[in-house]
Amino acid sequence: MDFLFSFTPLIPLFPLLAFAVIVLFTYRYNRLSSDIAIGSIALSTVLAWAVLLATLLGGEHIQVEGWQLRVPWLPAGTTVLDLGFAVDGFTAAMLFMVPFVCLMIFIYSQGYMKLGQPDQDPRYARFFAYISLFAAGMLGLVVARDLVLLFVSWEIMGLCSYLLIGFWSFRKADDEHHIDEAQVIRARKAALKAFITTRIGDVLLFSGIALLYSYTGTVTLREIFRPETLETLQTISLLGMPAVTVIALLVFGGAVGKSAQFPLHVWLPDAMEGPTPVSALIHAATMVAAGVYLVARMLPLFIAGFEVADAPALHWVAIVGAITALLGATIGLAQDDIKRVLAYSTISQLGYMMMGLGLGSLVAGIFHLLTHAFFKALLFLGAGSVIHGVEHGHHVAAHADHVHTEHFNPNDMKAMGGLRHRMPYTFVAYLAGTLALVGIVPFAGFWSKDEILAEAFHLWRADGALNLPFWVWLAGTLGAFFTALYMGRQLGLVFWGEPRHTAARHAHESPSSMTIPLIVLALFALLFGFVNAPFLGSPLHHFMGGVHEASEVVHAEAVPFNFTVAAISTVLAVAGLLLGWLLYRNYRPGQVEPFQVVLGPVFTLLRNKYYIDELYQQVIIRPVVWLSNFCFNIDDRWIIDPFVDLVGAAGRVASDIVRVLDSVVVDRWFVEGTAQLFNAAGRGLRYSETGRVQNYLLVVAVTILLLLGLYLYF
Amino acid sequence: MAIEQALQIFVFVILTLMTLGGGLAVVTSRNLFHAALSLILSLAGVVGYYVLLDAGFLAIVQLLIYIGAISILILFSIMLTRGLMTPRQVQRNEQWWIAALVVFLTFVVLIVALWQMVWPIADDEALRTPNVAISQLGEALVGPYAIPFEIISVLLLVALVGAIVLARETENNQGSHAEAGSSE
Amino acid sequence: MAIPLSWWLTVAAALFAIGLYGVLSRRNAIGVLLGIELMLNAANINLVAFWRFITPQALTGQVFAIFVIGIAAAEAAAGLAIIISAYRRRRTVVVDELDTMRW
Amino acid sequence: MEALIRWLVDTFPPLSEALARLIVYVLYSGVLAFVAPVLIVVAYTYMERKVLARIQDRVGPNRAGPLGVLQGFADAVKMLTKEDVTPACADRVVFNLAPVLATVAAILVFAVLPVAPGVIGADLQAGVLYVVAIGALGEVAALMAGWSSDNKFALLGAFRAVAQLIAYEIPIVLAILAVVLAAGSMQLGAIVAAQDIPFALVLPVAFLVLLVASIAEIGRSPFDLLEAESEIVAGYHVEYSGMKFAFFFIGEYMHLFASAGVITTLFLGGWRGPLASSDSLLGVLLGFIYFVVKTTAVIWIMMWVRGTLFRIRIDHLLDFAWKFLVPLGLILVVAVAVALKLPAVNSPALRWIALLGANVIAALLMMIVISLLARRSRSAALRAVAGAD
Repeated sequence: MDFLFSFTPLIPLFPLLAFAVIVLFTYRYNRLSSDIAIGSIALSTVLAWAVLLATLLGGEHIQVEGWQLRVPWLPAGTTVLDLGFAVDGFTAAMLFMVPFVCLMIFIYSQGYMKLGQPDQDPRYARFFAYISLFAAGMLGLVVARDLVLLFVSWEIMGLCSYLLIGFWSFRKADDEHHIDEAQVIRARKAALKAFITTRIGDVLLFSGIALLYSYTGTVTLREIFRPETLETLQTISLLGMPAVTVIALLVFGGAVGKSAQFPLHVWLPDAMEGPTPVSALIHAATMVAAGVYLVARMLPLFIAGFEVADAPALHWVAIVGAITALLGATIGLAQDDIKRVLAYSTISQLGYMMMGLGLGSLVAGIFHLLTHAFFKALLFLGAGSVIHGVEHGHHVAAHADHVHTEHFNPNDMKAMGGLRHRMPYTFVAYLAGTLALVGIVPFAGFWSKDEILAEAFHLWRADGALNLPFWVWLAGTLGAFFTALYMGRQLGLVFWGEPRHTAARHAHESPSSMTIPLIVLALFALLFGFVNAPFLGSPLHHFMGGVHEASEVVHAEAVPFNFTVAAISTVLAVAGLLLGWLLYRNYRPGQVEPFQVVLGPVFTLLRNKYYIDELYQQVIIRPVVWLSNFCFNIDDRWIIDPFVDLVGAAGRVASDIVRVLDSVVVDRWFVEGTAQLFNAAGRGLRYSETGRVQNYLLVVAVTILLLLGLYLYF
Repeated sequence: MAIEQALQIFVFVILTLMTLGGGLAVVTSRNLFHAALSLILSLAGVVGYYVLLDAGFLAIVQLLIYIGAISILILFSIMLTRGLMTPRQVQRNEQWWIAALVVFLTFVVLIVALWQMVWPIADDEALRTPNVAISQLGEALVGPYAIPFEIISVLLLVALVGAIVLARETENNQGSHAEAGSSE
Repeated sequence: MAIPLSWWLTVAAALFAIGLYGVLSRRNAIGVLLGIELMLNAANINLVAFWRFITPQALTGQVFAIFVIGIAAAEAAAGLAIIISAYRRRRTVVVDELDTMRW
Repeated sequence: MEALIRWLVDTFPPLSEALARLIVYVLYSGVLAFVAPVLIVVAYTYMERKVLARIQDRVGPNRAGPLGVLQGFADAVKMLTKEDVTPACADRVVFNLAPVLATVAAILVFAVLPVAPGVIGADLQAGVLYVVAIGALGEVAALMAGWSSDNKFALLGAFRAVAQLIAYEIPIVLAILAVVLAAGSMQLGAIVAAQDIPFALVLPVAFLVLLVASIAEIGRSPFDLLEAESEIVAGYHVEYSGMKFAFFFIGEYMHLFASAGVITTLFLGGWRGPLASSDSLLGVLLGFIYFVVKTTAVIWIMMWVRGTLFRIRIDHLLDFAWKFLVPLGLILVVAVAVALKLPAVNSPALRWIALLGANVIAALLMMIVISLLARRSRSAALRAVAGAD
C-alpha cells in the first residue's frame, strides 16, 4: 500500500488548482465554481484518507519514521532549499480531520451563500476560490516536510483569512443582504486587525525559522530534530539563553498569533465579521489549528529547551494556554452575539490544546485539536444555520408587516428563543456539539479534554507540590465549568423559551445542503472521541505517539484513565450546563441578565472582554497616533511666533528688569524654551521623512557601506 | 599565444573604456536620451566582456534582452514622457555630492576587499576549457534549476500583465465607456 | 586568460559604483532606472567572472546571470509602466516631486 | 577559411598560426564591411528597378551603361555629391551616429552567415540567436534617427518602425525556433549541414511565416509603413540627405540581402547544392554561387510582393503579427516539438514526414480558429447592422 503515499503532494494541490481554475476561468459560473471547489476538496479528502489508510497499514515503522518526498527547490551554492512533503502518524491523523471538515464546510457554504436564490451572494464564485485556497494552505502546512513549504502555507492562510474576514467589505450597503455601511466598515477593520495581529506572530515565526536555518543549515524538520542537531542548538548561547529556547519561543510567538492565544487573541472574535462558514473554517479546521499544529510539530525544540534552560519555553506554552483557556471561557459568559460566544469558546479551547502541549503531551493536545475541530465546526455551522433561519424569518416578518423594521441583528441571541421547534435538525446537531464541547460522556470532547486534565493531574500528583501542572489543572477544571455555563446560557437563549423577536417566530429550518453536513458532523462529535478512549487502549497514542519519541519529556504513553479527574470535570460540566440553562431559558428581552445580578461589576468587565482591546488602544495605538499628531502640531505652530516672541522678550529685558526675571527666566526659558526645544527636535526629525525615495536610498547605501566596512575590516 | 594575450588585453581595455565611459555618461549626461544611448554603449561593452569570458550564449542573450528589449523600452518611455525634459534641465538632485562621496567610499571598500582576498581560482586546465555547450545550459535550466526557471517565467508574465494594467489605466476607462456606448 | 579575476571584479565594482551614483543622484525617474540597470549588469559581470575563474565546470554562475537578466527585463517593464502611470497622473517624472509620502 | 589559414602558414613560414588567422579574419571582415555593401547595393537596386519596371510594364533604367547596368553607380555618385544637410535643431551627435549604426547592424549579420562551404566569420553556438539579437540594433538606429531629427514625421516613423519591428521579431523567433528544433542546433553551420532536404519543403509553414515576417522586419512593401510617403513623408530618415542618407540606403539593402541570406541558410539549404564542398576551391566557389542564387531568388520574391501588393494599415499590420503570425508560430513550435518526440519517429525519412505533418496540422488548426473567429465577427457585424435597423 505504500504507493498510496505518492498521492500526498496531490492533497494540497487539488484545492490550489480549484482556486486557480475558479479565479482564472470559471468565475462567471457560480454553480460550476462551487462544484469545482467541492469536488477538489472531496478528492483531497479521498486521497488524504487513502494516505491515512496506508499509514495505518504501514505499521509502526511508517507511523514513526514516516514517508517523505524531497523536492529540491532552489540550489544555491552548496546548500539546497527543499520544498518537500512528508507523512507520519501525526500528519496522517491531521489528514483525517482537515480535508473532511473542510469538505463539510464547503458543502454547507453552498447553501449558506444561497446558491441559485435571488439574494445569492454577488461574489459567490470568489468566495469558493478563497476558501479553496485556504484549504490548500492548511493541507500544505500539514504535509510539509520543510519549513519553507510550511511557512509558505502559513502565509497563504494569513492572506486568505484577511480576504475572507473582509469578504463583505466590498459590498455597498444593501437591504437584500442586511448589510449596512457600519457592517462594511467593521468587516474592513476586522480583516485588517486579523492580518496585522497575526503578522506580529508571523514575523516572530519567520525570525525563528531564519535563526534555525542559520544555525543548522537546513530547513527540513526531521533533520532539525536529530539529537545531534538539537544538542548543538542547546550549546549555542543567544541573548543569555540557549539558542534552542530562543527559537522555540519565537516559533511559539508565531503560534500565539495564529492560534489566537493571549495576548494576541483579540483578532479572533472580530473575525466573526466574515461569513459564518469562514468562521467555521478558521476556528475548526484551518487557521487556528495551524498554530497548535506548529507547536506540536516543533515540540522537540521545546523539549530540548526544557532540558537545559531555567525558564523553559515549554512552561510558557502551558502558562499561556492556561491563561487563555480561563480568559476565553469567562469572556464567553457575557457575550450576546451567538458567534462571538463561540469565538471565545474557541480561544478557550485552543488554550486547552496549548496546555496539553505545554505539559509535554503531544497526543493530548492534538487529540483535543481533532475532536474540537469536529464539534466546533459543527457548532459554527449550526450557529450559521440559526442565523440563516432567523434572517429568513426576519425577511418573512418584514414582508408580512409591510414595514421595514429598525435594523435587525440576526446574530443577537437575545432576539432568538424557542428555536428547537422551528429548526429541529439544527437543534439536535447543536445540542450534540454543545455536549461535546462541554465534555459529557460519551461525546468526543469528554475524552480529549479529560485527557489533558488527567495529564496535568498526573504530573501534579507525581510531584506532589503545588507546581505548575496543578495550576494548569485548576485553570482547566474551572475553565470546563465556565464553558458549560456559557453553553447552557446559549442553549437557553437560542433554543428554549418563547421567541423574543418576530424574526425568531418566523424562523424556519435551513436547506438540506446545510443540515446534512450538520448531521454528519454531529455523528463525529458523538463518536470521534472513541479513537483515543482509554478503555479501548488509547489507539491514537499508538498511532501517533511515537513521532517525537526521541525526546523523553514527550509522553508517548497514555496517562491511565483517572476517575477522580473525570468525575470532577463531569460534575462541574453538568452543573454549569444546568445552571446556565435554568437561568436563561425563560429570559425576557429587556430584563437584567441573571449573571449580572450575580456577578455585578465583574460581569461588566467580562462583557467588555477585560478591556483588552481598550488597553491596546490606550497603550499601543493611542501613543502612536499621539506621536504622529504631536509632530504634526509642532509643525503647525512653529515657524514665526517664537521668533517674534524672542524679539519681544529682548525688548522687555531693557524696559523691565524685575519682570525680566519673572517672565523671561521663568516663562520664556523654562516654559516656552522647553516647548521650543521640543519644537526644534520635532522639526528637525520630521525632515527625515522627505518622501523622496532617493533620500531613503542614500540612507540605505550609507548603512550598507558602514555594515560592509565593519564586516570587512573589523 | 602572446598575440592572443595581447589582443585580449587590448580588447579588455577598449571594452572597459566603453563600459565605464558609457556608464559615466549614463549618470552624468544632462540629456536623458543621450544617457539612454550611453547605457546601450555600456551594455555593449558588457556583451564584449561576456565574449571575453567565454560566455558566448550570455553575450547574445545580453544583446537580445538588454539592447534589443530593455533599451528600446527605455528610449520609448523617454519619448513618451519627453514633454518635460528640456535637455538643459538640471539632472542631478541636491544630495548628489553626498551620493558621490558614499559611492566613492563604497568603491574603495570593495576594491580593497577584492584585492586583499585570495580567491579559490580553479586549476589551469579547467580554466582553459570552460566551453559550455548551450545544450548543457538548456538542460540545466529545465533540470536542477527548473523551478526557479519557471518562477522567472511566471515573474515575467506577471510583470507583463502588470505593466499593461498600470500603463493603460486611463485608456481602460475610455474603453469601457465606448463599450457602454455601443451596447445602448 | 590574460586578464586576472581581480581586474574583472574591479571593473564590476566600478560599474556598480557608477550605477549606484546614478540611482542616488538622478532627478529623473528614468535616469534612476538606468542606474539600476548598470548595477544589475555589474552584478552579472561578477557572476560570470566567478563562474569562469572559480567553478568553470558548474553552470550556476551562467544560470544565475540568465535569471538576473530575466529579472532585469521584468523590472524594466514594471518600472517603466509605473513611471508612465505616474507621469499620467502627476505630469512629472522628477523623483523629487513624487513625494506624496512627504512628512 | 581553415584551408586558407593553413596555406598562409605553409607559404609564409614566419607567420604563426595565430597571426595568419588574424590576417584572414581581418581581411574577411574588410570584404564584408567595405566591398560587399557596394556590390550588393549596386546590383540589387538595379535588379529591383528592373523587376518592378517589368511588373509595372515599364522599361526601367536603360541609360547608364548597357541596359542601364551602371545605374547604381550613377545613383551613388549623385548621392555622394549632394549637399549634406543637418537640421538646425537636430541632436548632432546622435543624428550622425544613427545612419552608421543602421548600416553596421545590417553588416554584422553577415558575421555568422555561412556564405560558402567553410567560409563563415564565426560559427557561433547560438548563431541563430545572434541574428535575431543584431536585428535589435537596427531598431535602436531607427529610434535614434527619428528622435534626433527633431521632426514629428521622423519621430512618428521611428515609433512605427519600432512597434513593427518588435511585433514581427516574435514570429521570426518562433519560425526560427521550429528550424532549430528540427536541426537540433542553433549553429548556422550545423543547420545547413542538417538540411539533407531543404527545410522549406518540410517546414513550409515556418518558411512562410519567416518570409512574411522578414519582409516586415526590413520594412518593405506591403509593410513599408515606417517610410510611407503619403502618411509620414519618409519616416525616420526624412531629414537625411547626401552621404548619410546613402548610409541608410546601403543599410536597407544590406538588411534585405542579410534577411534573404538568413532565409536561404535556414530553409533553402544555404550553400548546399551539387558538388559544393569545402574540399576544393571549385567546390567552395560553387557553394558561394548556390548561396547567392538562392538568396537572389528570395529577394526576387520579395520584390515581386512589393510590386503586387498594396500597403496595409498600421493597426492591421500589428494585428496581423500579434493575432495571426504569433499564434500560428506558437502552434507550430509545439506541433514540431511533439512530432520530433513521437516514439514512432526513428528514421530520417519518418522524421521528415512527421515534421511535414506537424506543419500541416498547425496550418489546419490555425485556419479552423481563424474561420471560427471570422464567423463570429461576421455574425456580430450582422447583428450590429440588424440592431441599427
